[in-house]
Amino acid sequence: MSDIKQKPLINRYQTYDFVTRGVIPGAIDASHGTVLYLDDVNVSFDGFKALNNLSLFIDDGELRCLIGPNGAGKTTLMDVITGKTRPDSGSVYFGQTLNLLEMDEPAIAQAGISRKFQKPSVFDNLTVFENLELAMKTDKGVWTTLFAQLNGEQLDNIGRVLETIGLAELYSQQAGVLSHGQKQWLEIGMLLIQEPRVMLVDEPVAGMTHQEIDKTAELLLSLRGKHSVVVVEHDMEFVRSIASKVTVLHEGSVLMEGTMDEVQNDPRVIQVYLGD
Amino acid sequence: MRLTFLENETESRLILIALATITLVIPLCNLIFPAESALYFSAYSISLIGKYLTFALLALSLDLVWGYCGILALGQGAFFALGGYAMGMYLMRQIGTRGVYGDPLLPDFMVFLSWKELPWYWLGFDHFAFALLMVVVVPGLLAFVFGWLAFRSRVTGVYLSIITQALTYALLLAFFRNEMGFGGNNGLTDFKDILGFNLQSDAVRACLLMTTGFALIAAFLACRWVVKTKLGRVVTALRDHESRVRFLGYRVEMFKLWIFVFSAVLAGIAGALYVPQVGIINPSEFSPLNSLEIVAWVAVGGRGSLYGAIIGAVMVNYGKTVLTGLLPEIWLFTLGAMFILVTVFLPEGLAGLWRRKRGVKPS
Amino acid sequence: MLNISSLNQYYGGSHTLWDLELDVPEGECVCLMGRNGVGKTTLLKSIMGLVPVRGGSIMMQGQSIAGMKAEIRAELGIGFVPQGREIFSLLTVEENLKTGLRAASKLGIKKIPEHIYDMFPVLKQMRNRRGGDLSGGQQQQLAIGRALVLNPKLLILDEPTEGIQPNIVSDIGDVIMRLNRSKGIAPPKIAAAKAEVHEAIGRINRELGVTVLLVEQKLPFARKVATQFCIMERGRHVATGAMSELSDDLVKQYLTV
Amino acid sequence: MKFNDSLGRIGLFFLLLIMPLVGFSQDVMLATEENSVLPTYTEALSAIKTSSLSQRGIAIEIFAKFTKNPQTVLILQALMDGKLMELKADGQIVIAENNDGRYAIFAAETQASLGSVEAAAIKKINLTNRLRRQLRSLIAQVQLNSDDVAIRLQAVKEMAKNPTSETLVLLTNLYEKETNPDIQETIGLVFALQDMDSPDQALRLAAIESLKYKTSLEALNRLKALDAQDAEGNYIEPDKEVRKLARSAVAKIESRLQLYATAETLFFGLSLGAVLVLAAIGLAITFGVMGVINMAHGELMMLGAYTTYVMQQIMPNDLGLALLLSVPASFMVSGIIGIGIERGIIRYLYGRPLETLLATFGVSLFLQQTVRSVFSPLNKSVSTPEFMSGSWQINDFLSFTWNRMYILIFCFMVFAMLLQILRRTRLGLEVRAVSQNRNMAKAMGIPTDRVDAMTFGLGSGVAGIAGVALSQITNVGPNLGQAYIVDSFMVVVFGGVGNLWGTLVAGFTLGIANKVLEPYAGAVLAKILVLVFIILFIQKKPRGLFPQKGRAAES
Amino acid sequence: AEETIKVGVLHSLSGTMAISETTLKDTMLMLIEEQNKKGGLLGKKLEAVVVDPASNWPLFAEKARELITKDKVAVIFGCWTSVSRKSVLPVIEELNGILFYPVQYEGEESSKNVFYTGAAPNQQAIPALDYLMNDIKVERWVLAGTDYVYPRTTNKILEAYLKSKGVKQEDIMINYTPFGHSEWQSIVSDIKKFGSAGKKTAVVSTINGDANIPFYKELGNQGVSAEDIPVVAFSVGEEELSGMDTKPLVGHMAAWNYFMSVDSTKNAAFIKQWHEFTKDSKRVTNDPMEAHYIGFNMWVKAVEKAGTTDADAVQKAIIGMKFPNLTGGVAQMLPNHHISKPVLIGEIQEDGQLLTVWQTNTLIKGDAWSDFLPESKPIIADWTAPINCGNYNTNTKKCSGQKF
Ligand SMILES: Nc1ncnc2c1ncn2[C@@H]1O[C@H](COP(=O)(O)OP(=O)(O)OP(=O)(O)O)[C@@H](O)[C@H]1O
Ligand SMILES: Nc1ncnc2c1ncn2[C@@H]1O[C@H](COP(=O)(O)OP(=O)(O)OP(=O)(O)O)[C@@H](O)[C@H]1O
Ligand SMILES: CC(C)C[C@H](N)C(=O)O
Ligand SMILES: [Mg+2]
Ligand SMILES: [Mg+2]
Repeated sequence: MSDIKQKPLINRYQTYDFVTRGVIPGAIDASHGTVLYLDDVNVSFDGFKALNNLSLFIDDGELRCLIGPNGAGKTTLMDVITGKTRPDSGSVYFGQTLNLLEMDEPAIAQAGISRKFQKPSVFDNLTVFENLELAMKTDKGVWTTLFAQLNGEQLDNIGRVLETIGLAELYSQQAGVLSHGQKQWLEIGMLLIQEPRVMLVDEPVAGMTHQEIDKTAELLLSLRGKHSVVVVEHDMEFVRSIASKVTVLHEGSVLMEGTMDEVQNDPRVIQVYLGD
Repeated sequence: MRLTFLENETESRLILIALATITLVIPLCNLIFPAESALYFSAYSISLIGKYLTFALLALSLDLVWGYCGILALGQGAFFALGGYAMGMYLMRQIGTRGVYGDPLLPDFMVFLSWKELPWYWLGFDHFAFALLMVVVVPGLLAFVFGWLAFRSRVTGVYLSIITQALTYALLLAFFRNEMGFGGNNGLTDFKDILGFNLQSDAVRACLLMTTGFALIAAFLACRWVVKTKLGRVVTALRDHESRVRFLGYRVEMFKLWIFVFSAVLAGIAGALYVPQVGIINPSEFSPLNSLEIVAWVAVGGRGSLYGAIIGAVMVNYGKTVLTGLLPEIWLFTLGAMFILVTVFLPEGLAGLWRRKRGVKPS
Repeated sequence: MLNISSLNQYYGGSHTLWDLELDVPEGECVCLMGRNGVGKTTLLKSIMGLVPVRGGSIMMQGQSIAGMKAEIRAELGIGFVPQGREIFSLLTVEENLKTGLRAASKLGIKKIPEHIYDMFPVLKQMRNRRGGDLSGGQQQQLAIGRALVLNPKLLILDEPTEGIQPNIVSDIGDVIMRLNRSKGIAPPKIAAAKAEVHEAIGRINRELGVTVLLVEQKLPFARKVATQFCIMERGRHVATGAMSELSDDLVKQYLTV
Repeated sequence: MKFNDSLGRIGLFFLLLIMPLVGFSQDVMLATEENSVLPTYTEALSAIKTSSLSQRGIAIEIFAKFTKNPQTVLILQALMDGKLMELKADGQIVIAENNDGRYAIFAAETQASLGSVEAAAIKKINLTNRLRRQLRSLIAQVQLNSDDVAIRLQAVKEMAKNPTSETLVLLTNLYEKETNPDIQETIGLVFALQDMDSPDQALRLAAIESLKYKTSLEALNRLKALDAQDAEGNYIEPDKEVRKLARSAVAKIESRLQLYATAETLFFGLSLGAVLVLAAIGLAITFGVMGVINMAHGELMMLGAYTTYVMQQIMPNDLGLALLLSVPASFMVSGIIGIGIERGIIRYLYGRPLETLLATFGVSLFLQQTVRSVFSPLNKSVSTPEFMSGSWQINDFLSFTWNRMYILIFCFMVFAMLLQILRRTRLGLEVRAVSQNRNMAKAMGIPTDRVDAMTFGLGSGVAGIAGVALSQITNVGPNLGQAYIVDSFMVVVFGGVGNLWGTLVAGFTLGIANKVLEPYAGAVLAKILVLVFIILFIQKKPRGLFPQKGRAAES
Repeated sequence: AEETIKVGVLHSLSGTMAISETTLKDTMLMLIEEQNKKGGLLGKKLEAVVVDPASNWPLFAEKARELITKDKVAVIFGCWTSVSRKSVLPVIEELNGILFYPVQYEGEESSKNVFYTGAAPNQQAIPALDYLMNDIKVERWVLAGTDYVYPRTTNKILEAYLKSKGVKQEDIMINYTPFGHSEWQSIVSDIKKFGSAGKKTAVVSTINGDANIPFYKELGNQGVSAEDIPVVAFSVGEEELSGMDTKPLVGHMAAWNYFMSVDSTKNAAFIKQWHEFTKDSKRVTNDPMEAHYIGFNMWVKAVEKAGTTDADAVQKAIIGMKFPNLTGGVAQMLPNHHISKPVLIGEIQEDGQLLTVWQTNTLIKGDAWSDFLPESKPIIADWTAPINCGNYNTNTKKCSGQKF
């Protein structure tokens, strides 16, 4: 873990010029090294502020852990990024050019942001294989889908992922009958096969055994560099095993950001989150 | 790696064989054998079977949206009726001067209510090709506009069901109005011929039955193909978990729209085949109760299985024919009881019964 | 408290639980362990009466409950915290808690016991919010609180710490332990708790001495909370013992992938 | 024979009467008196039963001249009320009171009780519109001198309809001694209207001036007529000043009318809304809360309506009470049948909401046909009790019909009751819990079976109650249910499933929208427009008027 | 079994129209039973074949075909709504069957295979207007109807008729409502306003079926009495009244060709027979029942005359056939396949009966093609030689169209 190069903290109070420059649609431009920009985002539900002037920046290829008390707004943050929830104010960019607030869920997903949900959501009536097939990265238009045929490479891909998530034997099972943990894995598999630029992973190891947790950690670490990964998890051991940089959310804003050690020893974090 | 799916091969094959037999053999029997022969099928049976097959096609179309895409459309009858009207208008124009007033242009019902000229939307229907086009375009277009609005706004579940019902109800009221120029309550009747052939001749009837049979087979194969493609799986997935599909990058509304329009077109074709065989099209086809009945056929047959829809439609309607003649006073009891028993004891309809018999695990 | 013997369970045609034996002695906290998909949840649901079982017996305090409806089992004093929380999402937090009042009223409990709010202050704070709007962790707390309204003799928890922030996890551990052990427990360590509340909880606790059946994947937590363990493997029960006897070998054999 | 004799004399008497019926005047009366062929009281009475309708008119006119006999007006009233009958056996004229199928009869002339007879033994003396009108004014003339103010007012109003020189004299006489302001006002109006025909310009102007403040249809028509032109374009009223004043008076009255028209439309909308809400509210429970797509809802309403019918059959003499008792009775009938449906069928279908549609569709067919077999396919006649008929006449232009008023109030009562049940009782909480997560509800000790049965019973019972209301405005027949089922679903969905308030607001919104559109578009198009409106509205608010928002709704 | 002559009965026993049609089925069963008691027909018994077309119009056609081809019935008595008749028509014509249609309708039809025993517009609507105009002195007219073909056509005819009598456009109010309309408040209020202009006003109602009850209730509640604004209806008869609370209806009128209340020995016998047959002394009789009664008996006589049930022979034999009405007078089957009928106007009484207040002196001949519609004026129907056509154009001297 020591070989992870530590990057300096980003100054959250600086306003980057791309935010003010207006939108240029097109490919993801991460030339500044940052893939996800959230600036001054506010979300409230019936007066309750779930996100409060939140600013967060995710680097290209980075593996970021997001922790924070229950209800701090982690899931809401992912909802904002994936287009499920529209913030009251603030800006959210993918790369320097894609304004996520102007895109809907499928567009965001196609642009390369995928997500694993907190509560495992797989398609109960489809088999494990078909679940992966649907998630797979391809053209997702209606007509292409209608005439889509799996080619060898894609089949291999699915096979590989099936191995990775340990469901190779169950590939023809309907996903509905899987146990909780198996569904978690399947959903991770669906995430992998989308080959996204950014992965948002909400509580991946809930309901997994130790060994599986380790395996997940391994998996996530192996993705580093190729994908930017944002992981939300309450399992500190797990977080410790993967984290390079940790962001702590509290009451809708960033409480602190730093290495695991910094975070663990921060009195505020201990008070609101970790406990002694 | 073989992919499994809801549809089962054996049953599909059986139903195809059955359909092919009906389509080819029965009309031939009607034409070849003399009326006394045991193998003879009367014109009555022919038109009856023809009607069942159009209903089967209609049920098939509903099963696609409801069984596979989860859209409980309570207005499927509207598309059916529109297709029927398009065909009816063609048949009306075919009457020419043979109407009772002998007006070369205006249908009878317009003449005695002093219409002076043909409304614009009747133009072109004297061409068979144009009418055929309209048979698919009109229901398709309506489904497209309606679906586009509804799916884009993410109207789902019962909300969608009820507005489809509102749609067909509104059309019912509209078509009832004499001023609409579709014959009001009486609808369009008294057709003479189609493509110059007398509608009441045995050969034409047999042909119509064959056409319907082929249309049904084609539609069945097409639907089967659709549900087996990846699109079919996307649609099944979004039936169960719509928002998740969206997060995978699929434009859910487009998929729904595609299925919805496709199904509306099938329903329209069914309507167009229905009209020349029963000889009348009138607004009651738009009635919400009719659309509800279609749902009942599909449910009886087995929602989510294409052959089930076909079996359901044929069974229920055959039952209706027999019972309304046999037990005219109490047949509704039988029908009602059948609906209740099927739902309670055969959760997956007749298709489920079949599946269970064969020991296939229910999904 | 709870004795299960030769229990079999099928989902349609697939055999999930095989001649299962389980013994939860009164006052103990038994932790049920096993890999994903071995049937832990299924077993708990069987005990609760939410899935049909075939054969075998389930005895609660000497009384056979196998054929009883779930709601009767709840009245008999089985509280259930399911996996995945299963909150009534359109009911407010308070209403969620109130759902247990019918069964609880048999025990003379007419309104939501205050100690539940004390244990999970966030529930009080979000009392009028709909359950479904809560964050995952908040929902988990609600689920536990809800089960406690029934004032259960036997509390069944299916992975109760899933998705819960660390400090609350340890609080939950404390709660479980407190509910479970009538005596000899260190004073509760709830951040916001006050002395008199502790007193009250302590009293309830002493009177109750809730027996706990727990499914838990997190070993440290399990070790801390439970007094006994029971390991399952492919729908069968394979090992039992006091928590202290849970060896690394066993862990390696049955809990690792 | 005496009987024939008197008929003969009356026949002779008729010969003398070659005059319009209504304009029967005093002089003739005098003339006939002198003529000494005047019939006796008994003869005059028995002449009424002549089989010719036109002769009956003359006979009544003659009979009514016996004003001194107090029995006369009673007999006329009985004739008006359809209680005057002829005994088939001996031709005697009697007053008959219906008494549970048998009739208690009294000799018309003497009031002497003659015991009771079967319906078949008597024959009603029929009336036509013409005779009724005639009778009414005859009775009014007598009642003009009644001591009862209400009766007097009624009589004055009746006479004001078609004032003749004769009645004007009577009214003038009354006016002089009358103390009641309402009656004075009414007579004053008659006089003012009379004055408008006066040749004296000042009198005409004064009359118009006073009419300006009256909310009278008659006044309005007359004022408008002043401004009318004949075929050649000449004004019928030659006086310019009168015309001008009349025009301004018309404008004044019509501006008030606008207000009344709005109030009226609103009332119509609300009362339609009330019906929609009543029809939908049971469904808001079975469908909205429990998630059962209950196609038999309409039939449960139908059962409520039939219960009302049966109740009225049981107590034909207490229609009002029967109606009141029908409310609990229908609740029980529909409720119990609802519970039967739930226990017998629906409970096997929880978790399969779409299938409930099919099963309940089956149930609805079944119930319909049952009713056809038991009660025949014909509509049944449910009477409207006295207190629900007629309207609350605020003025000539604005009146609220009582049945609609009661239904409106009833609707609010039912709504409030249900709201309380769902909000405040344990059942309310439990049913919501059960519908959201059946298994978890069980695990919390909620007896789901009982809750389901109770709730479905409640929803069905409320449908039954709605049926009672519907029996007062529409057909009680096997098709009643089908007529309302589509609308009911529309209302529940438009309001937002699972929200009782939504159902209320939706019902009233649709009701008012319909009634506002109707004058412009006609009833048919209005209905179509409302449907289109619903379709478009749902695009804007895909989950109805009061949607469940947020995360909670999605999971 | 012995050979029988089958008689098809094609009336809805379920669905929306069961309300009206079930009675007609019973009537047919009664008539057939009676005929069998008299020894049947041509030495054979009659056998009723009852089917239920379930108020479903295409099903009418299907069932008609079933009756003719499968059951081989000699004749069909059936249909109520015009659309069901229109649906059956091509089938009957194709298979050369015979249909007796017993309900008043909009006219504009005459088929070789159909006998119209109900009233054509000139046998119901026009005389009613005459009565209102001449006897009641009505000057302002509300034509209210359900929005479909029968009311539209009838009203068109009536409008033309009124205009021909010098009634001005502004004195005619036309209003259409949907089927089953139950919210009459605004319309009744409008009628009230329309009728308060100082001229005598009447409503001519072609409102059909279930919409009637709420309509009359609303009239009653808004205080519109028959004395002020009478309503004369063409589809409210004794049977409909038996299902209504008649209080608000008293004095309103109906125009028919038969009333149960008419005092005649034939009628009394018919009513008695009906009560015995239904075992219900409260059951009422009505106009379409009489139509079936006449139709059936004419058919019986025609079969006897022709000596066969063969359709062509019967069709030929029945024209000119006479049979006494229940209310007096003798109905005759006209060459246009309609019959001659008396027209009665009755006022509704509290007991649900109609009291005759006016009656035509002679029988009116049913007119298939209205003289008040410009397009149909020149058309006549005559199924006897030499014309032998249902739509003969007297101008062009041709059988217009090809319908013969
Ligand atoms: N639709 C909503 N209506 C009301 N409150 C909401 C809604 N959605 C979220 N919240 C509230 O917003 C806050 C943040 O929720 P969020 O799910 O983002 O938390 P989280 O950080 O993911 O917590 P956890 O770790 O427990 O999953 C919570 O207090 C939650 O109750
Ligand atoms: N409703 C169901 N129908 C059919 N099979 C099921 C059903 N629910 C669970 N199963 C199967 O039963 C087995 C046991 O599942 P269960 O949920 O009890 O596992 P678990 O031990 O709780 O696993 P986890 O730790 O992942 O929660 C699994 O293989 C699962 O696939
Ligand atoms: C007036 C109705 C009772 C019958 C009429 N022939 C119709 O179409 O529908
Ligand atoms: Mg979360
Ligand atoms: Mg589990």
